[in-house]
Amino acid sequence: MSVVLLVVIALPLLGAALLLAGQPAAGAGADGAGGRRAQWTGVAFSGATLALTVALAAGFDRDDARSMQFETDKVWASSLDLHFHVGIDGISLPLLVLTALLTFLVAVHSLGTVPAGGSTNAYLALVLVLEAGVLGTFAALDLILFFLFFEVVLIPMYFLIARWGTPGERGPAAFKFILYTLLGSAVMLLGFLLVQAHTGTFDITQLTVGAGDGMSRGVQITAFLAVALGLAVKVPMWPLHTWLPDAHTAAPTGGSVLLAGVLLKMGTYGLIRIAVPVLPEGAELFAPYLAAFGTVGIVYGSLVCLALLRSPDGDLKRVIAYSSVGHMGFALLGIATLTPQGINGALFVNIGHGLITGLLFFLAGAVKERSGSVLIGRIGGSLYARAPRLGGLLAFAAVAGLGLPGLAGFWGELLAMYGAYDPAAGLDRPLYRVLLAAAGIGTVLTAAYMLGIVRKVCAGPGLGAVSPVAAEPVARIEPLPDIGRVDVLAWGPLVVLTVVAGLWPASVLAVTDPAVRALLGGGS
Amino acid sequence: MTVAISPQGMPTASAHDSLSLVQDIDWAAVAPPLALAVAALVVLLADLFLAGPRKVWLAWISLGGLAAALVLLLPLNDGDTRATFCAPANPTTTPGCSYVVDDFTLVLQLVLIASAAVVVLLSMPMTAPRPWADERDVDSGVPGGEYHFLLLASATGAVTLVAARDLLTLVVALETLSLPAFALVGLRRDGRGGEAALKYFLMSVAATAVLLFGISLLYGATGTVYLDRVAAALTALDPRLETVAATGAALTLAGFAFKVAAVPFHFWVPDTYRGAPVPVAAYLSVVSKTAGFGGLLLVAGIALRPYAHVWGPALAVLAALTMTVGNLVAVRVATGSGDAVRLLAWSSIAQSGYVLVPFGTAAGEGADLSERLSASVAYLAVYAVMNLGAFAVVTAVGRDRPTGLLSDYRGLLRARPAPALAMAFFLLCLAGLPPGLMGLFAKVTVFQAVVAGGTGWLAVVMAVNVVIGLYYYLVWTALLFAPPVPGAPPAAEGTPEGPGTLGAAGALRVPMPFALAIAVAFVLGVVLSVAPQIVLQVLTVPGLLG
Amino acid sequence: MHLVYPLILAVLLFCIGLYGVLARRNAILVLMSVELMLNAVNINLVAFDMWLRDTLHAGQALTLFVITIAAAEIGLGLAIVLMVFRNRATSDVAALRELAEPGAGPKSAASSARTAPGNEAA
Amino acid sequence: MTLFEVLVRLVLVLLCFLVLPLVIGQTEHKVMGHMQARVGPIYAGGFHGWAQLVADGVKFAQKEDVVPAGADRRVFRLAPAVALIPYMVVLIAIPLGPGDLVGRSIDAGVFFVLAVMGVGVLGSLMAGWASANKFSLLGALRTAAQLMAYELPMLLAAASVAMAAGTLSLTGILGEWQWWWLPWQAVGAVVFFTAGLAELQRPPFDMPVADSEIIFGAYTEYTGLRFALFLLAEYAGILVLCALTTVLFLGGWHGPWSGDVGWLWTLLKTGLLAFVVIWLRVSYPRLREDQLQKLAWTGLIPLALGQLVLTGIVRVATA
Amino acid sequence: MTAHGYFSTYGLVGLVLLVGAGFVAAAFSANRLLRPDAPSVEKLMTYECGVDPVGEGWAQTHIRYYIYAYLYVIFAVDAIYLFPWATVFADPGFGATTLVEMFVFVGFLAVGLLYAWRKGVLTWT
Repeated sequence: MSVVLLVVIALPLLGAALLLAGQPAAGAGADGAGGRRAQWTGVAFSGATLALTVALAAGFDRDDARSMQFETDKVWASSLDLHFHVGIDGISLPLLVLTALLTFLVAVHSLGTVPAGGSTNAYLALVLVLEAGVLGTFAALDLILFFLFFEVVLIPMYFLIARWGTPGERGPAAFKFILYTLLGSAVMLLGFLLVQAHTGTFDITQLTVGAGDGMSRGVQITAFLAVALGLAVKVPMWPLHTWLPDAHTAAPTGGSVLLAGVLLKMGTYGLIRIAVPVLPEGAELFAPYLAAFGTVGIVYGSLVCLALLRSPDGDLKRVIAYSSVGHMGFALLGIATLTPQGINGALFVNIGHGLITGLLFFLAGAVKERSGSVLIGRIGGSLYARAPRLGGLLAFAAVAGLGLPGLAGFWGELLAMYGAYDPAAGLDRPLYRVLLAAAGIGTVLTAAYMLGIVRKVCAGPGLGAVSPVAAEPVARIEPLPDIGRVDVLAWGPLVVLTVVAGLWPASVLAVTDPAVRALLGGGS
Repeated sequence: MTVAISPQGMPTASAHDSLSLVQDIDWAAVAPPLALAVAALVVLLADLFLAGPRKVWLAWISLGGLAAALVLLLPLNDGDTRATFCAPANPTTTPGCSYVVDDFTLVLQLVLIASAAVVVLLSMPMTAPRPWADERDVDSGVPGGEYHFLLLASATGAVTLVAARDLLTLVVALETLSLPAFALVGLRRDGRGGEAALKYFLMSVAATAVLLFGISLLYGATGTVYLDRVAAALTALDPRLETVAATGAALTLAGFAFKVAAVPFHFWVPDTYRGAPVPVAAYLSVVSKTAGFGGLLLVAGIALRPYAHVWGPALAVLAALTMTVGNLVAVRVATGSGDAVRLLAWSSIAQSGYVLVPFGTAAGEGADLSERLSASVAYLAVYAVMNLGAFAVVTAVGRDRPTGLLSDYRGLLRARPAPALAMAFFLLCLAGLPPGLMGLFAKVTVFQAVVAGGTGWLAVVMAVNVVIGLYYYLVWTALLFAPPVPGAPPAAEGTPEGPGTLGAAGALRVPMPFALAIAVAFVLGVVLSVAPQIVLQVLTVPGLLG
Repeated sequence: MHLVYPLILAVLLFCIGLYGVLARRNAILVLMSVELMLNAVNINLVAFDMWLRDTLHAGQALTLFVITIAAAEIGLGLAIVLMVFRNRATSDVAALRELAEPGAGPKSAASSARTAPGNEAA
Repeated sequence: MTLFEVLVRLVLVLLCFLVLPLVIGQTEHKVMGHMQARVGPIYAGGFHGWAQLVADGVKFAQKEDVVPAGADRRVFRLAPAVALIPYMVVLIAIPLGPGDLVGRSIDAGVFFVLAVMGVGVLGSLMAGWASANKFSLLGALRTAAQLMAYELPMLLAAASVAMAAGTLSLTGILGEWQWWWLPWQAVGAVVFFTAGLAELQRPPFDMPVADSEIIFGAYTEYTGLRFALFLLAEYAGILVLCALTTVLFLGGWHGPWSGDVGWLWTLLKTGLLAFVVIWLRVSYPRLREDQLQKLAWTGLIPLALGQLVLTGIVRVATA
Repeated sequence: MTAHGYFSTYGLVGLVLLVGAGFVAAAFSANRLLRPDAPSVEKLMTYECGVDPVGEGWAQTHIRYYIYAYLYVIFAVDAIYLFPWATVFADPGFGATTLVEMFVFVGFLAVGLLYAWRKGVLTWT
C-alpha cells in the first residue's frame, strides 16, 4: 500500500512532464485543440491524484491515526544523511486530501476559464508541479526532504504569478513572494542542519520520539527560532506577511486558490509537525510570542480589511488575502497554546480556511472575470440582482468566512480560542487570556468586514453611489453571466465540504486528535 | 606505493656505486597529466603539418587527449593512495612526497579533465575551419593550433596542481595553468582580448609574486616545502619564527585567493571574462578556479592546518565578502547593463564565496576539519557542471547574438526550447532551487559544514546571499520563458540591433559540438540531481585531505 | 654572514616592487615591479637555503623555477602589452576602459537592455 | 689569503687588463696592414710603431667630451664603464696556469663568466638608447638581437664542456682535461668561438657598428675618452673570448712541461686565437642581419645541441 | 663549501669591480684635467650622416626583434637547468636515465624551435 503514497506524489509530476512534452510548437496557436487537450490532461491527472488520496484516506487505519502509515524509507544521499522518508498520519491526511481536491478544482476551473498569459500546457504543468511539491511537503518525514518539497513549490508559484498574473503588478509581486519565502526557507534549513548536527538525524519520527534529546536548551532555542522564522514567513505571521497581499492580488484565480488554500498550510503544518514536537524547549519559550503575533495578525488583518472596504480602490482579492492573515492568526494562536485542543483547532482552521478561502478566491475571480474589475468600488454592487446565484454563493462563502457556527470556519476558531483559555502548563495563562479577548474582538471585526463585502458587492446600491469619481452613468442593473456548469463542478465540492465539516467536525477531528496527542506526548 | 627512495640525501654523499639516485616513477599515477602534455605536443606539431580543412583534427586530438586522460584515471581508482617523487625518508619527519594520487586528487582531476573536455567542445566552432565554423566564427580569428595547445597545456597544469603535495610543484603547476590561460584570453584579436589578457595578466603575476614571497617565508620558517612536513614543522615552531611563518601563510593564502577570485582580489574577473572568448571564460571560471581551489585546499587544509585558528576567521570574512559583493554587483548588472557574460562572471565570484564558506569554519569546534573542507570539493564538482552548462548555452546564443545581453534570451524557449530549458535548469541549479536539485544539494552540503563548524553568522550571511542570488538567476530564467516582445520586427539574419531577436524559429543554429556540450552538462546535471550521492560521497571519504 | 641582511634586502625589494605594482599605471613598469618582487623571492629562497643547510636544496631548486616563471611571465607579458599597444597605442592600464563596468563610459546600448523584473510585463 | 696576496692579484689582473688588449690591438693594426699589403703603424715609439695605441690613448684623453643635447645624459655617460668593466671582472676567473695561478677560482666559473660577459653588451645597449639618435638605436637593437641569438649556442657549447668535466669551475675543467677532448669537443669549440665573435660584434658579425649602413651604431655620438673606452672594451672582449676558448676547449695551460711554463701555453694559445680573430676580420665580408640570425638559429644551435648529446652519451658510456 | 668561502670568493670579485670602477674614474679625472670644454649648439646636435636630424631620436623599430628576444629568454632560462645538471649527470648513481631525462628536456626545446621555424618566425621578412 505504501506505494500508493509514492504514486500520489509522482503522478502530478508525470502529468506535468507530459504536458510540457506536449507543448505546442512555437508560433502555433496556444489555445487551439492543443489547449483543450492540455486542460483535460490536467483534469485527468489531478483527478487521478485526488482519487488516490481519497483511496489513501479510505485505506487509512483510523484506529491507529496516531502512527505513520503508508511509510516508505529509502536512503537518498547517505553523505547528507538524506532519506526519502514519507508517510502520513492523522495530521497530514486531511491536508493531503485538501491539496488534491483544490488542485483538481483548479484544473476543473481551467476548463471554463483559460487564464491568459501563456500556454495552457505550461499553466497546468506548473499547477501539477505545485501540487506535487505540496503533497510531498505534507508527506515528508525527513527534514531535508521536507525542505526540498517546500522549495519545489516556489518556482511554479513564481511563474504562475509572474506569467499569468495581473499585468503591471505581477513581476514585483512574484519576486516579493519568492524572495521572502526563500529567505525564510533558507533560514529554516539552517535550523534543520543545527538539529541534525546535535542529534545526528534528520528523521522527523525519530526526532519526535526524542523530543529534544541531544540538544541543549540553547541549541533548541536557536533552532526553533530559525525553523519557526522560516515557517512563519509562509504562514504568514504578522509582521512577515507583507508578501501575501501582493501575491494574492497579482496571482491568477487558480494561483490564488492554491496559494491561500494550500501553500499557507505548509507553514502551520511545519510548525505542528516539526517545530513544536522536535524542539519542545524552544517552542515553550517562543509560544507566547507566536500567540501574540498570531493575535496581532487576527486584529490587524481585520482592520486592514475594513479599511480596504472603505477605500475607493479596495481590492476584493486583497481583502480576502488579508482575511487569510487573520485566519492564519487563529491557527498560530492555536498552535501556540501547545495543547491538543489548540493544535487540533489550528488544523481545523487549516481545513476550513482552505475550503472557504479557496471558494472565496474562485468567486472573486469569477466576479472579476464577469464584471471586468476586482476593485470593490468598480464591481458595481447589486450582484444579487445581476447574477443571483453567484451573489448568493458569495454571501454564503463570506458568512462561512466569518465563522458562522455550522460551517467549516467555526470549529477551528472555537478550538483555538478554547486552547488559549487553558494553555499548556508552563505558559503564561493571563497573557493567553488577554490574547483570547483580543482574538474575540478579531472575530467580531471579521464578521464586520465579511458582511461588509456582502453588503457592498452583493447587495450594494450600485456603482455611482460608491464611487463618485467614476461619474459615467452605468446601467444600473446590468446582468452578468451567472454560474455555469463548470463552475458548479468546480465550486460545488467546496460548498458541500464546508457544510459537512461545519456540521460534522468529528470527521476531521477524529483523525487529527490522536495524532496530535501523540505528537505532544513525544510520539509515544 | 611503488616508490623507490634512495637513503642518500645528497648526490655527492653516495659512496655506494650500486645505489641508484634515480627514483622510480609511478607512471600510472602521473599518466593523466602526462597524457595531456603529450596531447598538447601532438597538437602543436600537428598544427604545423595539417593544412586547411584538416585543421579540424586539432580539436579532435585535443578531445582525444582529454578522453585518454579520463580513461587513465580509471586504474587509479582502486582505493589506494599512490605517491611518487618522494623525498628521501627521514625517521624524524613525515614521508614528504611531491605527487600524490588519493581520492581528493582523483575527484578534482576528474572534474578538471571533464570540464576541459566540455570547453574543447565549446571551442570547436571557434577554432575549426569546417564543418561547424562559418563567418561568425572566422571573425574571432582564433588560431586553432595555438588555442588547443594552450588549452591542453593549461589543463596539464590544473591536473598536476591538485596532485601536488609540495609547494614547489604547486607553484610550477599553478604557473603551467596560468601562463597559457593568459595567452588564451588574448587570442581574441579584436583588441578586447588584449585588454582582458593584460588586466588578467598583471593582476595574476602580481599575485603570483605575493604567493611566491609567502612560500619563500614559509620555507624559511619550516625548512621544507613538503606540505605535510610544513604542517609538522609549524606545530613545533621556534617562537621567534612565528611572525615569519604567519606572514608567509597570509601571503600564500592571499595569492590563492586571487586565483579563486575572492573579493577583494576579484577585480580582474568581470573584465577578463567579458573580453575573452566565451569558452575561455568558461574555462577560467571552471577549470582554472577549481584548480585554484584545489591548491587552496591543499595549502590551507594540509600545510597550514596548524594555523587554522588564524586563517579560518580571515577566510570566513573573505567568503562573506566574496558572496555578498559578487551577488550584489550581479544584481546590479542584471538590472543595469544586462550583459550576460558579465553577469555570469559576478555570479561565479559569488559562487566562489560559497566554496570558500567551509574554509571559514576552520576555527570552529565540532567535527573534523577535513570533513568540512570536503564540502568545498563537493560544491566545486557540482559548480563545474552547472556553470559549464550555463556557459555552454551562452556560447551558443552568443554566436548568433554577439551583443551578449540578457535581452537576447527573451523568448528563447519559443525559438529553441531545448537550450532554453537546459539554461533554465542550469540557472536554477546555480540559484539552488528545485528542479535544480544538484545545486540545492551542494548548498545544503556547504550549510551543513558551516553549521557543523559552529560558525553561525557565516551561515546566515550565506542564506541571505542565496536569496540575493536567486534574484538575478530568476530574472534571467524568467526572460527565457517570456514571450518575444510584441511588435518587434521578425528577427531576420543580420539584425542584431532589435530587441527580442530570438523570436523567429530557426534563427539560432546550434552546431553539434555545442549541442553535445549542453547535452552532456544537462544529463550530468539531471543525474546528479537525482543521485547526488555520486558527488556527495566525497564528504564521507575518510581523511580526504590527508 | 647573518641571515638578516639578505632578508632585509629581500623585504625592501619586495616592498619597492609592490609599490610599483600598486602605483604605476604603465604596464611595462608594473611588469618590471613584479620582476623586482620575484627577485626578492629568490634572495629569500637562496638565503634560507644556505641558512637551513637544506640537504634537499629545495630553496635553490625553487629559485630556478622562479627564474623560469619570471622569464615566462616577462615574455608573455611583453607580447600582450605589444598586442594592446598595437590596438590602442597605449600601455597605460588605467586608459584601458573598454571592458570596464558600463557607467564609467558612454554606453548607449546598456540602457536599452534594461531587464528589471517588472518590465517583462510590458 | 692574506691581504698582500689579494693586492698582488688585483694589480696583476689590472695589468693584464691594461696591457694585453693593447697588445692585441697593436697586433691587429700590424697584421691587417700586412695582409692588406701595407705596413700599418710605423712611427710612434720607433720600433714598428709599438707605441701607436698608447699615443692614441693620450690623444683620446685630451679630446673634448661631447654629450649630445638630446641625450639621456646619465645613461650616456655611464655606458662606456658598463661596457668595459665586466671584461675586467671576467679576467679574475680565468686560470693562467696550473695550481693557484688564477685570480680567484670560482665554483660556478663557467656560469659566472658567461653571465658577466652578457652584462658588457648592456653597455652598447645603453649607449644606443641614451644617444637619442636613430642610428644609434638601430645599432643597439642589432646588438641586442645579436646577443640574443648567440648567447644561446655559447651557453650550450660551454655546457657541453661542463658536462664533460662534471664541474662548472674553470680550474676544475682544466684539471679534468685530457688531450682527446680536442676532437671530442671540436664542434663545441667552433660554435663557442663563432658565437663569441658575434657577441663581440667583430667582423664578419659587425652589423651593429656597420659604418656604411648606420654610421657607427651605438657609438656614433661618442667622442674622446668615452669612445676610447668602448674600443678598449672591444679588445678586452677579444682577450676574454680567446682566453675562455683556450681554457674551455684547448686545454688552457696543458702542454709539454706545463708544470713550469703552463702560463706560457695559455698565453700562446690565446694569442693564436686572437690572431684568428684578426685574420677573420680581414678575410670575410660582413653578414646581413637575417643571415646572422639564420646562422645562429638554424646552424649553431642545432650543432650545439648535437654536441651536447654527443658529450652526454660519451660521458655516460665511459663513466 | 662553507658560506664563508662563498662570500670571500665573491668579495674578491667585488674588489675587482671596485678597481675597475676606480680605473674608469681615474681615467675620467685625468680626462677632465686635460680636455678642453667648448660646447656649441651645433656640436651638441644629434649626428645623422652630417645633415640636420629628421624626426625624433627614439624611433619605433620593427617588432620582429621581439620574437628573437622571446626565443632567447626561453632558451637562456632553460640553460640554467642545464648547468646544474651537467655537473652531476655522470656521477655514480645517476647514469643513463638522467641523460635521457635531459634529452627529453632538450627535445622539448627542439620541438619549440621546430615550431618557430615552421611557423615562419625565423624567416626574416
